[in-house]
Amino acid sequence: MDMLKNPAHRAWLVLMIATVITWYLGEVGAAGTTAIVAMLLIAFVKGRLVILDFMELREAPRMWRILLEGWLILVSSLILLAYWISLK
Amino acid sequence: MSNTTSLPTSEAPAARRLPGDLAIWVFILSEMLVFAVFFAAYAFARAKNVELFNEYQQTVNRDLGALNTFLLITGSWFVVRAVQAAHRDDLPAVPRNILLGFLCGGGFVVVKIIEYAAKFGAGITLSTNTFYMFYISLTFFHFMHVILGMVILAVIWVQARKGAYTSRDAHGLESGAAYWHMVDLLWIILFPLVYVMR
Amino acid sequence: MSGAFTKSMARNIFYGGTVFFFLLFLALSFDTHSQLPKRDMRQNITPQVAEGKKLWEVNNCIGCHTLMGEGAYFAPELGNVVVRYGEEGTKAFIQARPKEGIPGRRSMPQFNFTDEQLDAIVAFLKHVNSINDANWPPNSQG
Amino acid sequence: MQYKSQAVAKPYFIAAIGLFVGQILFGLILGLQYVLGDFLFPAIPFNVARMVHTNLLIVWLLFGFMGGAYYMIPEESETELFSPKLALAMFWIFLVAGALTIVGYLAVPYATLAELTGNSLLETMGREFLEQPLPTKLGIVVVALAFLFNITLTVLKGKKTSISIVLLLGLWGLAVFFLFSFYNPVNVVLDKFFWWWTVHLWVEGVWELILGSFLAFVLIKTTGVDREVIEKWLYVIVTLTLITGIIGTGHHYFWIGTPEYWQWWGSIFSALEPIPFFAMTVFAFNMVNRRRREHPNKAAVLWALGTGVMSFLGAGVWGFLHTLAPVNYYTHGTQITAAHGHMAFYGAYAMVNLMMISYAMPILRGRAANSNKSQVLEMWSFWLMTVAIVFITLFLTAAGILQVWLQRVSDAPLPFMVAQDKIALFYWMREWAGVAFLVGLIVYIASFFVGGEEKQA
Repeated sequence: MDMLKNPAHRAWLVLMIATVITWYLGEVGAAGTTAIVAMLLIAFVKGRLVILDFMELREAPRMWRILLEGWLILVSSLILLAYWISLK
Repeated sequence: MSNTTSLPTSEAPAARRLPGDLAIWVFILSEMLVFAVFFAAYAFARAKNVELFNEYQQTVNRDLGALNTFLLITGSWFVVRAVQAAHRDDLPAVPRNILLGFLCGGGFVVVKIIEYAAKFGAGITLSTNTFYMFYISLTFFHFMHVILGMVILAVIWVQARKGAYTSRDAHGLESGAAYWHMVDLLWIILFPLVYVMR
Repeated sequence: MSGAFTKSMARNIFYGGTVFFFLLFLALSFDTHSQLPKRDMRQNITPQVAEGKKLWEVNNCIGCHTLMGEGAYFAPELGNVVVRYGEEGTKAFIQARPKEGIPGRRSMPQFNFTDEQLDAIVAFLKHVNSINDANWPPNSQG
Repeated sequence: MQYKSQAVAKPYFIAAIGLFVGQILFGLILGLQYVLGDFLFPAIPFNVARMVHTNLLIVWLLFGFMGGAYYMIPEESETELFSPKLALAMFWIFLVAGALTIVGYLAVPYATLAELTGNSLLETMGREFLEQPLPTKLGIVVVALAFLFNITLTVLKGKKTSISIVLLLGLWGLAVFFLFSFYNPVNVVLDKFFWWWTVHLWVEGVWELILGSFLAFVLIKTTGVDREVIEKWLYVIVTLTLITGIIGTGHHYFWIGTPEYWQWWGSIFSALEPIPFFAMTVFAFNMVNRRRREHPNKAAVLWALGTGVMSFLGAGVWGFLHTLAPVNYYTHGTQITAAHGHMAFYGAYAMVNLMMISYAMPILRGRAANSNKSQVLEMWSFWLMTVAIVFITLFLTAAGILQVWLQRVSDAPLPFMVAQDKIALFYWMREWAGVAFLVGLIVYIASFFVGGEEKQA
């Protein structure tokens, strides 16, 4: 698999698989804490791949990597917090 | 905004390089900030109306949402390939991949219009209820970003056909690509949030 | 070109971003217009209400009062005055303003309205009160 | 002065300051009427005094913008003004029309004025800030078009810099959005909806382009920092302004009969409106810190920094305080709004005009900068006025919080006037702060008449 040496191609494959998983979780009607955490985790990993391999920030000045990944962490935590409140 | 501190031109060492123009990154960050607030607003509004959100979330078309995720990710991937092609001076591959990315965007738009046609046809508007208010606001706001991204792709496609992007200078291409990836990144959060998570 | 910040890029973003957000604003405004008939009670705008609005304007009521919270903040909110005072009470209040004001107090001018004019003003205020404004103000005091 | 025609700016600046004085005097009358209700009643009722106060504000700011543009554009375009005669003619027309309007407000009852000026032909009067009689509104359009014609042709025949393009966009936007003041439907919701297209899209939209370009111009001149750098920043700031400010209009659409989604759209976008103001503050300080020369006009630099900070506080922070819909539900139309309005207008638009005047006036009078003595006095006036406005804002905020509490939040809401009586102390303190502001303004004017060693042009 020569193609997979290219991080972008690898990222694409992982992103597609991850999307299928999220979609499948929706299909089987997964709900509640575990499902929410799983889906957020998947979204987080996907977002990180886009930032690092598509936007090519892996090798960018550290500040920019931190800003973008920080955004991802911020958004995921806010969503997690809101869903956690809703579960109580 | 800490990004403003590095303005203007600061020469980073060659090893650590920000692709594209600093201005586009400032813009990307401010757009992402708007979306972050929007996402949080959705999540907290949902926390106050869990049942309503859970009920109406079932009525949105998850399959089309997933299909659109595929399209955006693949579109992003083509644009990455265009950038990589420019970096190794494979000039014919640059516009070809941009065009493929653009077509993925076009596919997204078509799918979205089908989705909207069903919803608007059923008489759903921004004022139907809080869930639909967010569903339409968020997806439409994002939809307009897809269109803007496609306009940008069209511009860099025209440039790329003239051979404007090479390993020496792929600046404009990288800037456009970064914006297009942002559109993808936002949808990656939006899709599970609005279509699936409950 | 690392970390570059070109003016032409900044300019393009300015134009693009402005057009983009203005279009979005137009789209939202368009939707608002299609929703307004359900909220603004336009079917009840009679010539009398229109006359009342005109009187409201040419006497510069907004220069002291607020209407649905907009205006000056010197005198009470009038969007819900018919709830607070009733129609007759509102008319009586306007009629009873002393010409020279009330010593030491904030004073409303005596406008010498005719009975028809008072009816029109109250019809206008009643109409404003009937508009669906998301339950504002929080209570009858405005 | 590099170009002869820049001299037309001078009468504009003088008129602006004169009208500013009038605005403040009427502000003091209003403040007194808040506590001594029958002060000057029935000669000048509150609504008349307020109309004069706000209209003078708008008109003096417009005079300042026009003067600033006439000063700046020849220098930016590196060419003489297209027609200095037209500029001077428009000055007198605008001044006379403005003065007549104010006399009209004060001399006859408003309803009579409406009748005399043909309001029944096209009913546009009696809406907040747009109280001008029809002939005045038409006059404003004529003056604005002649002004734009003059400025645009100057830019077209000369060099087109980013600063002048942003300024032109701002000025054209100002004219275009003023046209909504002629649209006054009988449906009060629609009336209010489009009223904001003038009012909001002016102050939180196109006026900020004017502000940004003035600031950029003065910073280039006083700091010597590369034009390229400053113009890039200008684009970033005005972009941020418009992407937050345009949809930020939604924060006025919460409670006027418009659909409820505006509560979300308006809250989200206007919550981000402080960002461009913050960027502007950072910008101003950054450029001054990186200055390549010591400009003799220290006062102008102080105004430039001041407008950054004060517009961030007034428009940004004080705006944010009550922009979120759940908060605004209680604060809408109270003294909180008044507090925000005072600091935002002073911080953004009064100060940027004073900055331009401070920079340009000495040059128009044939010197690079005023004497040290004069500048010290001007800086005193800066601090007096700025500190006074801070206190006005704080007192009004305190009054507003109490008002909201007594009249809106408490279990037994008090009637409006009862609540007003209970917060009278803060209105008294506001009035004293207003007096301090007037003192600052007098010192400011005095600084023009102080001689001393002048720096050569």
